[in-house]
Amino acid sequence: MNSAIQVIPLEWYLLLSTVLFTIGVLGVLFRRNAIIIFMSIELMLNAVNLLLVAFSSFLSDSKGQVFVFFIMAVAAAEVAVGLAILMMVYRNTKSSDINTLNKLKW
Amino acid sequence: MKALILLSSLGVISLLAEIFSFKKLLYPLVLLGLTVAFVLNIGEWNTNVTYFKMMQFDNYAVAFTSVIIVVAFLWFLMAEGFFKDETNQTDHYSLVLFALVGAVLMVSYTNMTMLFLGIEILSIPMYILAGSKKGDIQSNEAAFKYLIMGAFATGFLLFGITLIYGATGSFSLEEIKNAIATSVSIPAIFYVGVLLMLVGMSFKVSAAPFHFWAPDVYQGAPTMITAFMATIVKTAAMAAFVRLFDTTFLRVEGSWVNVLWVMTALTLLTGNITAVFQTSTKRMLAYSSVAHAGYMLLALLSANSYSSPSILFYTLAYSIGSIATFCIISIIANAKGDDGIHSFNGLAKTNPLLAGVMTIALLSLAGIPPTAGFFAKYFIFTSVFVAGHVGLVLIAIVASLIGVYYYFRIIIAMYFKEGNHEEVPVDMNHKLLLIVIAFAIVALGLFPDSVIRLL
Amino acid sequence: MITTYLFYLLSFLAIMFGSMVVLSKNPVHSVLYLVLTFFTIAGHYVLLNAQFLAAVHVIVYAGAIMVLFLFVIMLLNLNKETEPHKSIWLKASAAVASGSLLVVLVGSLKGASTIQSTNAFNPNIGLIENLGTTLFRDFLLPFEVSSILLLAAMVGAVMLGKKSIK
Amino acid sequence: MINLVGLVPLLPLIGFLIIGLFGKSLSKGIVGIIGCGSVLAAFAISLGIFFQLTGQAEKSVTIDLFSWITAGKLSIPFSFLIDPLSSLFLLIITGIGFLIHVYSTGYMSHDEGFSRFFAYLNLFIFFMLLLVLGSNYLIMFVGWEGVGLCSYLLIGFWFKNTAYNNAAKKAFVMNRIGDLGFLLGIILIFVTFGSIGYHDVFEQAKNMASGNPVLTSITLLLFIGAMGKSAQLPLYTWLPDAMAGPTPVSALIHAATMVTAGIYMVARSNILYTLSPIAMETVAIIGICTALFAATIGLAQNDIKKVLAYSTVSQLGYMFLALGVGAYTGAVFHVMTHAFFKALLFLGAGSVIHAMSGEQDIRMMGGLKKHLPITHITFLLGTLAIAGCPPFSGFFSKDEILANAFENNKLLWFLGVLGAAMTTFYMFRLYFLTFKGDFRGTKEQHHHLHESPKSMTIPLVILAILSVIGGFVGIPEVLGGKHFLEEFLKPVFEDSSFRMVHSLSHDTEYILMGIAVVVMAASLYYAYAVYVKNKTLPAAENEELKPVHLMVYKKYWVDEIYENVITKPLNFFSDALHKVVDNQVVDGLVNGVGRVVTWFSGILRYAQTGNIGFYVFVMVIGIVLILCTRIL
Amino acid sequence: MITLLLIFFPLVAALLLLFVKGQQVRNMALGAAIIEFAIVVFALTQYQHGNTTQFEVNYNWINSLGISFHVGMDGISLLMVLLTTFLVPIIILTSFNREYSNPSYFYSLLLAMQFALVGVFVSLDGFLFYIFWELALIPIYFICLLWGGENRARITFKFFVYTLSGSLLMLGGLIYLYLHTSGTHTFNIQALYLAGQSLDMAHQGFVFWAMFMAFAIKMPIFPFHTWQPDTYTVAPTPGTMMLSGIMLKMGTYGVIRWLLPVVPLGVQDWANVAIGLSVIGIVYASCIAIVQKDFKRLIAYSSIAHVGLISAGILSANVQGVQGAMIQMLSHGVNVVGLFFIADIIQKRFNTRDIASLGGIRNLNPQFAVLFLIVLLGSVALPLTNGFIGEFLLLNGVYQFNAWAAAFAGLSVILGAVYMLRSYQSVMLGETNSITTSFPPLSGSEKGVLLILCAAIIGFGVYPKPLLDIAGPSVVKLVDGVRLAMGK
Repeated sequence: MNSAIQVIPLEWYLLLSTVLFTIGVLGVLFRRNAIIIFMSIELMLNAVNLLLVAFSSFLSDSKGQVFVFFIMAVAAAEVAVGLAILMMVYRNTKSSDINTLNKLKW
Repeated sequence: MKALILLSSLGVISLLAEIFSFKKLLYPLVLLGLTVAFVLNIGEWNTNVTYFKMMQFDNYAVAFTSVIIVVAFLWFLMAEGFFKDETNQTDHYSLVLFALVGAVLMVSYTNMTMLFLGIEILSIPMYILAGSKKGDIQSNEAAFKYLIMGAFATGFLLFGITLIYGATGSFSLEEIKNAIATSVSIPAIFYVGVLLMLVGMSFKVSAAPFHFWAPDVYQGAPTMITAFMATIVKTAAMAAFVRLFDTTFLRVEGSWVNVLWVMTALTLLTGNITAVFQTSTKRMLAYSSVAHAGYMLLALLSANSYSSPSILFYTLAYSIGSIATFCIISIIANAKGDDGIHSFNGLAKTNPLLAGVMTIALLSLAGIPPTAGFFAKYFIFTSVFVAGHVGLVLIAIVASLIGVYYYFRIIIAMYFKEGNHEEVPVDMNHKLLLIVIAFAIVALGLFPDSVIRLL
Repeated sequence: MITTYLFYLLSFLAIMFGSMVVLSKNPVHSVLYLVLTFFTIAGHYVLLNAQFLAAVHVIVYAGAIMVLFLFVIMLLNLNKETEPHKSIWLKASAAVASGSLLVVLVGSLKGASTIQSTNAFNPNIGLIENLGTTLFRDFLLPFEVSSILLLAAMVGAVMLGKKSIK
Repeated sequence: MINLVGLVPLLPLIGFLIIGLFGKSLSKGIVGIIGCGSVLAAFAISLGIFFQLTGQAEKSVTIDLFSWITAGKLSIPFSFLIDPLSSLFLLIITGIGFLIHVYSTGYMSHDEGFSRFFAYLNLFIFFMLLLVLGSNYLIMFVGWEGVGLCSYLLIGFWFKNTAYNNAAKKAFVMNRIGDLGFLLGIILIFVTFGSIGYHDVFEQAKNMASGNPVLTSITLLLFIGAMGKSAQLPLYTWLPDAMAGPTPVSALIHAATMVTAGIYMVARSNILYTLSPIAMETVAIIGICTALFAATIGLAQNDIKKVLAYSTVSQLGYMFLALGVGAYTGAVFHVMTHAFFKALLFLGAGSVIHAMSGEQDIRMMGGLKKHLPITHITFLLGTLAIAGCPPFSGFFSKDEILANAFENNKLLWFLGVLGAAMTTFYMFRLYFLTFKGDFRGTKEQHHHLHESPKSMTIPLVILAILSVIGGFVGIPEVLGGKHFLEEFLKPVFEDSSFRMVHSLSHDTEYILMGIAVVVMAASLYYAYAVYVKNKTLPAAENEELKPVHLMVYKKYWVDEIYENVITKPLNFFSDALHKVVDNQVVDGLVNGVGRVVTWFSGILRYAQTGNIGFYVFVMVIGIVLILCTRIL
Repeated sequence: MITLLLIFFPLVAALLLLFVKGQQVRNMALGAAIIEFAIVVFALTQYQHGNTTQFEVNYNWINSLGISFHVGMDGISLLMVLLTTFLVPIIILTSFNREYSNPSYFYSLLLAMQFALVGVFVSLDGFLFYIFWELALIPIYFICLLWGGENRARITFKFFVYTLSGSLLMLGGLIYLYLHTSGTHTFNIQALYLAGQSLDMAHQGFVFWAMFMAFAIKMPIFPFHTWQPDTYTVAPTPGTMMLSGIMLKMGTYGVIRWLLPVVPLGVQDWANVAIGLSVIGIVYASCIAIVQKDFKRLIAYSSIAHVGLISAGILSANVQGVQGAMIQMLSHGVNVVGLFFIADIIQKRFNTRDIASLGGIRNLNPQFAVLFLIVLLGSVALPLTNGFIGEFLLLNGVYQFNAWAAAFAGLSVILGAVYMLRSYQSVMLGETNSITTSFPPLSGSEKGVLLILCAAIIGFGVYPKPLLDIAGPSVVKLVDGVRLAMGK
């Protein structure tokens, strides 16, 4: 089986990643539930990962794929910390709605 | 590099302190460690060693690392109480030290990977520390906002890195630079990548319109952490920003300079103007820190031989000034239970020392001679002038004037308004710290050459 | 050809599941859709000859991170459709904003075809051997450094997660 | 003696300093001696100078004292110029000044401000001497403003009285209006000639074409100064008000000396004026207008000093008429004779007032002849002199002016004669109402009437003698005399002499003289008929007057007009400037900037909603905009 | 070395004073100020008359930016330093009138201000000049803020920001010039002159406005003056005197030293507007002074009028104008200090400065009335007082620029007399009233100050030559250079 990058133009991957990335952005904008927002951010990161892999294949360069590992590591760390913070917030507010967190303003 | 290793080790050692119960020793140990790190770091001056083509301790990196370590040292002097009161003392120590590691990475990277990791290593402890007052809903909110916004911005930063990788086939600054220098036609995605990285970095330095997190987070986070964010984080981010844009992306200046121009103007004005109305001093300083990011962006924008030295000097001047103000604010807020401007009423009568140092620090932040802040602004203005952005200079002047307005509100409160005539108790070491900083501010103002010459 | 079709299919699924993540009302459903999205992305990885990465991806994301999410949702008892909805205006403006983001991104990303690969095509770069070499030679330093990151995150998560004992 | 000229102003200055600094601890006698003595000594030196000057060929001597102001090529020495004109004025000033000092020792003897008065007088003499002695325009200006200051101080001498203070202020300010013109004139002189020394300026001016616009500007500017100081239309209103000061002051400053400074200045600059016909015409017209205008007002005034004041204004007008028609000698001549008789009249009036315990309204007087014999006689002589009755001094000087005016323009002459007629009428009206008829004052005043002490009458007598014989220094050639004065002043007016060609035939001159005398006599008789024969009295304060009479009595409402046209609008304007422009507009703009920033800050901070969704939203919008730069 | 001593002696004294407790500090401050004055007198004896810069000291300061600690004095500087050091002891002496809280801070700030002012006048480096310029602002701000009157927080703040905005623009101008210096950039005054003169007219115009704004605000020139009456009124009297007597001269000095020779073409190009504003300001402020009720405000407005003339004279760029400005700066310094002191004496005794409610003081204390009158006459520029020399020369200078401007400016001669005499009459003359019942005799320090000032007023009016000679050659040299560059 050929690598997809040999038959699919790079633009398509670019487009696909962009769409996925935008869906992630949309999720952040659209939702009030903090968990979903976190998930949307994960989606954004995955879109980036996908693009990296595509570039990596296209350029026949393994650095891109290695970079994905770092992104995964960071994503994992962020999620861990994020969920910890969310738990903490939940303990105090009994809500995961981001709109309840607007004491700091003006 | 030695400093980096030392700092990482210190971080790990502090984790062990709980287990092997030498918590009491930790504080002096950290101070000692920072001192040693400073010395080690200075030792790398002019060596210009590159490590794994991932980071390079050129003079730029050494200078900024020194600034970071010095400020961190002062910060630790100020923040002793912050650790003492905590149950998770050792965790805090290690998180702060890890953050410092991230900061050092950010000033010395030569590869996007290191930049990315540096940013994250700096950011993640900051997310946590911002929320370290677990029961305090404001602290929760700060951490939460910081995290979500930070992760969101990281997404864009990564997207940018990816696009640049796609266009040049490399993460190394050197190679990217070569690629765009040799390339006949630079692919469009490269420019988009640059702009997206610009967004990501602007977020980190809290430039408008990506600054919204800053005031809220600064206000909500524990004061000491705010001080850390306002000084070390900002310094590191600025240094990283310059390292990226004023060297690697300098060739494609045309694609980002106008954008940055507008953002700088916006940052200067938004930060300063919004600060005017604040009553909480902490929040006011948060806005002011946004504004200061604007000044530093000016130097970044001018992208000439003045940029690096002026940012170095600016970060130093701004950081020590901020440390002093945050220290005093926390003392006052602790004593009076409120960090509103009115808490400062009559301070000149009850605590002349605090008022005096605060005045010097504020004058420095406002950029009045002969303080360090003035020279900082002066160098920046010069660099912008050289770059020919006269319009921005005018905006910056207007912004500075507005800045004077809110800084002086505190001065006026201290010297003019009647307070409750109760002296605020101040620790001896805080007093010492403040005096040292006051002298440093004036000394830097009188002999700025010592720092400027470095770069 | 099959590769092409697979690409279209996986792309379609990825976008659809991705949208479902954002649009489903129940957080648990979102998590499940996200897992599905991850699988489609893993499929893409395979298509791109990044087999090792695909495996890691599934393990880390679907196996670890998403479980963490589910765990938290269950722990916090968020599996109901309790989320108050944003007003229609906010939703519309969110849609417009992300829509325009999409437009400008796509618009400005034109011309990727000018990118030339300097290396000859090598189907093996995604193999563990190649990756390992790169990771532990060129990227050794970041690799080490990321340990600090993970350590910091761990310490932090623990610190925040545990009840404060006074 | 000329080398001692420095002492002339110095002595009064020393007198001023001694009296000013130690006056409190000195007795009135000593103050009087110092005050009079210093002026007497100055007079003596002046006499010496005068005789030395007449005796020597060199008619113009400059004495350098020290370098005063230097700035680039502008170099102004503090130096004095002795020539016939200044030496003549020295004599007038110190001479009459001395007499008035003596008079003042009597007149002011009961005043608590005795020493202050003498200090001021001495200071005045000092400045007046500077004015005439200076060898350049700036020294003249120093004296010019200095006498203005003394005038201010002396008019407001009784400083508790607000009206007096107002009068003093008015005098100072009005003078300053003129002074500005003078100052600008001096500057223009410097700009034009590169110097302001008389010698340099006149030497250069001589060679300029007649009608040169620069000269016209200079002379007109200088003349503005003269208008202020010498109380010409339209800047004359301060002088009648200046009568608020003690009477010797009116005599010395506001009649004999200071107000003639304008004449001195024009005469000094004669060459400049001669070369600018327009300025000459202006001077003549302003002069004659003032002469007539003031004379008409004088006709209806009831205050003894006011009448004299308007008379002074009128006579000054004559002098300017003389200057304007080129009769510089005539003008100086009239200055001299006027100094004699007007000082005499004022001092006489002072004596009357002294006797009347401060009463100045002639409606309350009458029949003082028998109570104040010396005053009466001297006053009568003064009146005759001013009326131009031959052979009193006024006759000669006025005649010379009228003859010159006739030569120049018949209309000027006619108006001059008309003015002379009015002069005669109001002066005799004054004389008759004061000294003839029955006493109309209160019992108390009547009881108190007495002749003044010797210190006051002796000066009167001396001045009366001078008024009578003073004219003989300038007997016109037509009457077979020799015009000593003209001879004496010749070096000064030499360069302008081409304007002063006497072309009148002797016959014409006789006719003119005759007409003047006849008119004078007729006017005198009319006054006699009205006030002595018919015993008409001026209308009382509450009596209704006919429009014309009222207009003249109210001095054409000039003061009111000035008040409403200048003072009030200025105040209103200033107030508006202050309250509206300065506070609202200018400061409003400044504060507005601050307010806008604050307001904007108040608005802008609401952007910081605290809502994460919003922050992200703005971020996305920002990114979209940034990326737009790539596709646009 | 004398210059260094002159600059730093007050600073050292100021720092030492901080450690002195009690009211005796004022005697020490006075002593320090007198010593400083003595140093200047000594410098005068060492000064060789001529147009050269003497007592020059030049140390490297910030090498990398071409900034050096370069100071020295020519006649112009020396005269300004003389004014400063002459007035400061007098101002300190006037403060003996009142007891100030925290006297050590008060006097320390006064001396610190002197330090900065002297620095401004002797700087030969653009950057150094700017630093001293700004340094002068801080002590006076605190003097006003800590010891001022009603509303001081708002008013002094406005003052601070207003002045600061001007000086930031000036800084912009200086940096611009600095970047146009040839070779290694430097702030050396001569280099800046060359740099400025090498610009074309349009660019000189920009620099002109950038720098002139700073000076115009400091002086202040209409319409940048609105901070001034408020600040003068609200500041404690010694502060007002420092502001009006000396600090204002920073602006005029700046125009002479840092504007005319730097951008001669800019000056030439914009002189119409700048002189126009100055002259409008003269009449404007004079008119407003007429209707002032508060005596201090009246003086404040009169000061605007005076300084407008000075500015117009300088900008006329001829020897008479500039020389007149030099003299008038001195005279104005002396006169305005005298007037403010008189206002203070009156306020101290009657607790009011309202002109209308006073009256008849002359009856109570003729001596005071005479001294007041002399100061007043100096202020209305009567000949043989110091004010006249300057005013004559200035009008002369302006006249050479434009006759109508001079005529219009000359209106101040009239209006000045109007408002000054009006206030004098209202305050001093007439009958006493319920407020002015008694006038405690002048204290020794009061009498001393007024006598010194009056002696200066008359002395320099009669014999201004020494002063004119100090600055004269330098002024001629400077103006010749400027006119040469203007092509005149």
